[in-house]
Amino acid sequence: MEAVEKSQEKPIAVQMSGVVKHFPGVLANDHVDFTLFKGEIHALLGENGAGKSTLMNILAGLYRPDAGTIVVSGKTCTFNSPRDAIHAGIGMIHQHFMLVPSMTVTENILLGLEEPRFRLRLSHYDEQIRALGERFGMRVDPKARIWQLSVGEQQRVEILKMLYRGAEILIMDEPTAVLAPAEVEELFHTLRRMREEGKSIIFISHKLNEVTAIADRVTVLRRGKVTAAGLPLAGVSRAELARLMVGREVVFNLQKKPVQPGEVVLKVENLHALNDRGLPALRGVSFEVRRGEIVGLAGVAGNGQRELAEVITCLRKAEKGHIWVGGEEITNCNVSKGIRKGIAHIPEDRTHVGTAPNLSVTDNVILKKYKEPPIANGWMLNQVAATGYAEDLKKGFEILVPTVETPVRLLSGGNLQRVILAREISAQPQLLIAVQPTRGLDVGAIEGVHRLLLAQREAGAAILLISEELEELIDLSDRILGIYEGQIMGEVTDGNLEAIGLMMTGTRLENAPAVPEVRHE
Amino acid sequence: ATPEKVGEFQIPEIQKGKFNVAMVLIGPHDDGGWSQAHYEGLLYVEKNVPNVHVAYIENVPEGADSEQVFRALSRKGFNLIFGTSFGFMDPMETVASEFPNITYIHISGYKSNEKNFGNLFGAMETMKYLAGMLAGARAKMDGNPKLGYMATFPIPEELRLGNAIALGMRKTCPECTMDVRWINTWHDPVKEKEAAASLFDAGAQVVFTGADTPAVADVATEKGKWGVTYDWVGSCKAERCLTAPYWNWGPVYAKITQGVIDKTYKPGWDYFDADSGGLGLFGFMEGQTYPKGVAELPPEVINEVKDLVAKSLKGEFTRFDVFKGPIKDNTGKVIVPEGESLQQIDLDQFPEMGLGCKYCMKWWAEGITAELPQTQ
Amino acid sequence: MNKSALTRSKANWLPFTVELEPRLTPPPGWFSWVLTIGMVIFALLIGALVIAFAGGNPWAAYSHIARSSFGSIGVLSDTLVKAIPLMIVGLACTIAFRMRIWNIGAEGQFFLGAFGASAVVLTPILPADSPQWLFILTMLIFGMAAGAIWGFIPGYLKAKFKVNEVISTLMLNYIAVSWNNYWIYAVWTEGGFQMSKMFPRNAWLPRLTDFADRVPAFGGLTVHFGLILALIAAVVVWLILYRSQWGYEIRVVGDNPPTANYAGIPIARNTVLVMMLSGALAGLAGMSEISGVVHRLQGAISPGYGYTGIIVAWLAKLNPFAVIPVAIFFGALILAGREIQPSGIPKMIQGIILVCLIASDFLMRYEIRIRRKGEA
Amino acid sequence: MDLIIVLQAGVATGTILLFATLGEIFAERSGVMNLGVEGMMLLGAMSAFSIATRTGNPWLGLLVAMLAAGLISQIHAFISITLQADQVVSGLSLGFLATGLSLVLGEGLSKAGTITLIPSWTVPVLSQIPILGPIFFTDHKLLVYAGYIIIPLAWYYINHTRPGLHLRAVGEYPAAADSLGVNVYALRYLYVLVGGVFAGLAGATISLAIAPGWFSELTTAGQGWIAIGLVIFAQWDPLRAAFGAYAFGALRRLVLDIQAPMMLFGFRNPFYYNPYWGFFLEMLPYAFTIIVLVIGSREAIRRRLGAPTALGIPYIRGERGL
Ligand SMILES: Nc1ncnc2c1ncn2[C@@H]1O[C@H](COP(=O)(O)OP(=O)(O)OP(=O)(O)O)[C@@H](O)[C@H]1O
Ligand SMILES: Nc1ncnc2c1ncn2[C@@H]1O[C@H](COP(=O)(O)OP(=O)(O)OP(=O)(O)O)[C@@H](O)[C@H]1O
Ligand SMILES: [Mg+2]
Ligand SMILES: [Mg+2]
Repeated sequence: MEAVEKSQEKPIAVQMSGVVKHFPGVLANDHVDFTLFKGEIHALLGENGAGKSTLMNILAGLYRPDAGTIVVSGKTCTFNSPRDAIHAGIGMIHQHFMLVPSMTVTENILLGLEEPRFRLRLSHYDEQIRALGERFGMRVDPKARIWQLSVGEQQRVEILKMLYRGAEILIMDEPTAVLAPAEVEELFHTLRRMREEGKSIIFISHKLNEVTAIADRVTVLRRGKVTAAGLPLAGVSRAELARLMVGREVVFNLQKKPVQPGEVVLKVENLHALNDRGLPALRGVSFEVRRGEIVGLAGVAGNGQRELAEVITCLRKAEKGHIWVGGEEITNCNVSKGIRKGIAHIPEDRTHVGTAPNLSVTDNVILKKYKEPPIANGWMLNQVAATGYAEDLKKGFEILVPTVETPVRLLSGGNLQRVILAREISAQPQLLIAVQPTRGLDVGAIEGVHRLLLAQREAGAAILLISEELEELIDLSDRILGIYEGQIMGEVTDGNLEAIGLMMTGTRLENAPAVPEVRHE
Repeated sequence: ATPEKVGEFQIPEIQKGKFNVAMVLIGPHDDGGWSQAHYEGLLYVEKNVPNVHVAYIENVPEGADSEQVFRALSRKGFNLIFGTSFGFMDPMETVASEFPNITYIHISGYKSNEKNFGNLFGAMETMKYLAGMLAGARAKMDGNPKLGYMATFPIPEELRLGNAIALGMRKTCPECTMDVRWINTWHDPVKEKEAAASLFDAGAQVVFTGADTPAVADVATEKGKWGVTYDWVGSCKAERCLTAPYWNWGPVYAKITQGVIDKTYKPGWDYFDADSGGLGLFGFMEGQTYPKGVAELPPEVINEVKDLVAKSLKGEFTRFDVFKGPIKDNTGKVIVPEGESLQQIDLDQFPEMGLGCKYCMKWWAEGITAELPQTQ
Repeated sequence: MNKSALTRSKANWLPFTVELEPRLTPPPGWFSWVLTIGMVIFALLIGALVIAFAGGNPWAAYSHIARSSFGSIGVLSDTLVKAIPLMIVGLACTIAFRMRIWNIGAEGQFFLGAFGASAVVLTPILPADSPQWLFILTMLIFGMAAGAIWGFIPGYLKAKFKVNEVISTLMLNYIAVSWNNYWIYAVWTEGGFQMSKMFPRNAWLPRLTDFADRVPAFGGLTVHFGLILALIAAVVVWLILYRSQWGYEIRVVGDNPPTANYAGIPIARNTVLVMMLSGALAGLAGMSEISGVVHRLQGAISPGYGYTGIIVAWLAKLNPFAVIPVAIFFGALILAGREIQPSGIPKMIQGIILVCLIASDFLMRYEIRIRRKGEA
Repeated sequence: MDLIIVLQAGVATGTILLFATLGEIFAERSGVMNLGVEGMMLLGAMSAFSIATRTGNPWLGLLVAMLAAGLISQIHAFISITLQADQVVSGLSLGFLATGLSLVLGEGLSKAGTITLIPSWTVPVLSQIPILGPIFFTDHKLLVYAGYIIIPLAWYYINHTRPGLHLRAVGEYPAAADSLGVNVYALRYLYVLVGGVFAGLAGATISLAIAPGWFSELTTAGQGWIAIGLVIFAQWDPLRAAFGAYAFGALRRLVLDIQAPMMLFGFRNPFYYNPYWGFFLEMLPYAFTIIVLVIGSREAIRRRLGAPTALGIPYIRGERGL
């Protein structure tokens, strides 16, 4: 293998050609060709919904392609199940970790193996796994149960799982999305180490800086089609990559009217909150949002953005600190009071939180209005008014749907997002919390959403925009705050990318609000 | 044993031009006990009364459901309808008032309307008494003078039969005692087995059942003790079945059916004794041989029982001879003084039913080691 | 289901492939009903096969079922009597299932409703000569309250401790039966039997037959005022579900709890309230059965209405008005099935219908695509 | 009342519950709740008895019972796994179907009379142990002893073997298992089958050993439902299931035996003077199951012991997460 490494002509590890995959209503992969060399880190780049995960799920044996061939190490393969792919040396680390929370690390790693034949002597395997981890510089406790581990540790388990299977080809679907910058560094370290051992790695991301930092070559997908196949990264500009991804120049120039920020609408002071696992997620957050301004919150996923949005919208309990909206304290109020106070919320996960999939468009748009006349009528619901309201929104927000009685589960992502936006914005909120409002939307839809947000700003709403898309933040926000590990790192008003990057990686800017040491409760 | 052909279902319908008789059963027609005895009585009617067509409905719960079933049968035009469980009484009374041209015979109750709703029961206590004599002798012979009585509900009927057993037992085995378990069901074979086991495990040598199935004898066979089954002539098959007091409804039913056809039957309250041919004690009737457990008994006991059976068939030994003073209850109190006998109303009434019984059936006879059931 | 999982089994020698795809547009409104009716017919065909296999004549069986449940005014009335509790329990389940609360406990709530209503008569809460309207109103309130309490317990446990309601309601069914039994056997027993005394006439829901002296045609028609209660309940449930804010909340919580939470809808409170309403409705069914049909408290008041109601609700696709015809259909099956011996046939047909209908639900979400080989 | 006798009888009748509960544990551990246990038991009881009367061979009856119940369980598997229907409704309707089928096919069987039963046996040495000997090793049906062997095996299988690991994974997080090549669908079918086979065994245990005979629906008399409750009581653990099953069995018997003695622990025995108090005793196991549910719902315990996370949720490959 060493010899092969050194030769210029790298051998091909995986060759996918003409891969087609249909989903009902979408062509997720449209004759995709993809070549992976041995011993390289190959980035797969693309917008949301470009088909990256689908392509890799096919390679990992989870989906069967409608057409196309896969050749692994010179052999044509048909994968009927992940088992076949694993046999061929392909391991995939999914974006959502495929780990059983109640089981130990070792049990998770042994899952699906043919060996041991029957009896499971865990202590024996614990040792093997510890040793394997050390070889690649990943420390984990084999006896720990998954739910006790941090996200970074869980990812290490995922990698170990594949290494233990002797995977030569490792697919990582957006591995950095959930990692803190320090953990990203550690991961990259491990990846390089594996490359040195001759493993091939496919690294999916839509983050250009990471791709340039770690990958050797890149394949770009756009709407299921390859726009750049195996481009060596050396010498490719980020602008060029962005163009390949999005399909046009990304010089978004929104017509942002200058608006004078008015009085303070949202005031957050020294806010503390825990995440789902009971660990501190917000650690003394303080900031303000005024009428008519958009404040962006930049940060790597998992640094407390979600918790912040939830605490402000009363979905999560604040452990400490205060929140005022429109001058009234709403700390730990209940959700419906928040809604009455004029807080609108575009949730991060629109299928899981934010819509009732089997209910109609009408039922979904009145979600926050059903207790107000004219839709409310005493204890009754005025169905006529509700339908009329839904029809109005359908027109006003250009929701493409046959009738307002259609269950929203049948809507496309963009239209679903429009339903949510229509509902939240039409309430004419004084405060709008928008979390990843354009995730998974296509470019046209994104532009539409941006326009709506700006229109709200002009209409005098205070908007807190939480996004991982820096371009979006820079385009829309009047001020950008950086959040890192539950603390505000500072504020940027001039769209200075470098400063934002610093904040996101944990550097505190001078203008950062001091974390009060003495708590005045 | 080969089971009957699977399937073969029937729907009760009348046959035009025949006299149509229907029967409503609380359990399955082949339960090996109470319901089967009635069912065979019905078949007897079909065979022995000319121009009769019969049908049955099984597994009918007491109460509202049964009322609807009786009404449905009446609407179909059956001429005579038997209902064979105590709880069918009120529904039958109701339906009888709606269909004055149809005759209803209820088994084991006490109501009748003197027009088209009659009641029928028999003096099973006589046979239970005789079986009690055999059981007492058996327990004595086996050196374990303990009996068990698996009773269903604390109603006068069950107390009456239990007391009859105890009186018989004391006759052949004065030192014998009898334990009681209430199972609160007529038909639940699994529960019957458990209760029987409970009695055996608590030391009983012979256990009587008041419920519908021969479960008690199966358990006895397993435990190497003795069980006394009930209701149906065919119920005493198990190896350790001592005997079975049973009903022989055929002749009684045939007589009533003929009477209804001839318009000579006057629905009222009928209570037959052994001389009607409606009662039997397994092993002692014509054509039967003694079961193993009886055959081993001392000949004088066998002869005594045989005599009494013969007398009862002739009408010389009746329920009033069974409950003839002096009778003491299990607290030592004299219930029926010397020279007196319980009257019919005493046999099937609790004092709180308010129908004016003098002695009433609310006591446990001497030798029964149980508290009186608490009712109201 | 992912395509690959379903089509894996497809045969390779066929000239076409059968594929299932999730529907992207909802099927037309009539589709669901056509499918349902088609499936019922299909199920009846399978049932016919089994009947034939078991030695019966399917055609005779089915025509008999039709005749003895819809063949005359009289049997129609009986069918409705059976359908009334099914309707009300079906509605009880509908409202709970709409919120995705699996109330398997309608049976227990039914018993408690019967208990509560009986307590009015037997405790007694009202003197026996109270006017009928007062009796019925009080029994209604007590029955529903008792059912509501029985619904509150699992509702509260689910809201507060996330206790799985399938199990808790199931366990409470058994507790309810034991509870009722205690009262029937020990406190309200009539003469030791497992039933209370008959309620006074004033405590009966009016029946058609009660007006027979004025309209002779009503004689023997036992369909009672509970039918009106059931229809009112259906309208109320429909109003709640589709026309009220609370019903809207129920539907949102049922569809996606996180969204309900996000919209400020109190899930815990609604869980408790819906379980209480569901329990109250099941209790109403118990009250209506006790006061309209049985007229006394006893053990056998439900041939599994609580469980059949689940099925009724489901087959009615949780539509309160559809519950009415579905309940009538099942009422007919129970009623006519009772007459078929052996008594297992109707139960089996119910089972087959159910299994077919539940399986067919799949076709509401997926469409079958038959593609010729080689086509994309 | 002799407590040893009560416990001995409890072990015997508890064996029925034990088998049914173990089967349901396997099914639920794989993520499929099957509420049709009662019906499957009935089918098992019926076919076992039917075959035993026809052939005179109870062991053959046992085998056929397991096959029959296993076979019918696959209807539920198909509807809930492949067609993704709701498991609650699907299980209930399977119960209806199986019950009806048993009643129809079992018609006429109750007349069959006495048959050869599964034999009893007293374990030579073990039965001499004081207290435990008479309770566990004296004069029990062979099936009861089979139960003793199956309990630790089931526990060991689930917790300490590779197939057990896969079973747990499929019930906890099927997507994870699937991504590693574990065939989620096949395993779920398999364990629903196992559940059916055990339910059939439980039914056969009634009709061939514990309460021999065929008595229509009364044969099982609701024990299938109790088994479902026991699964929760046992927190999906075979060892606790065994404890629960035997305890339930003993309680059933206790309700009868406690009517007998006049004094209980030096007090007047209320169950003697008023046997109806037994109804409150009957409530106890059910109330206790609910209490266990409440205790078990505490988050901390749930994480490790509680319900399989994916219980009741159809697995659809390609859908995100759980
Ligand atoms: N299981 C599925 N069923 C139906 N449609 C799907 C499925 N999985 C993906 N899609 C659709 O296929 C397209 C490609 O999705 P894919 O997940 O491959 O995108 P992606 O590039 O990984 O996006 P992201 O960056 O958001 O992860 C999308 O339009 C998506 O909606
Ligand atoms: N089974 C499915 N059916 C329909 N759409 C699906 C399915 N699975 C995924 N999708 C859609 O495919 C798109 C990409 O899905 P994926 O889960 O890879 O990304 P995501 O988690 O939404 O986004 P990100 O990776 O940016 O966090 C999303 O729009 C998602 O809604
Ligand atoms: Mg993604
Ligand atoms: Mg993806």
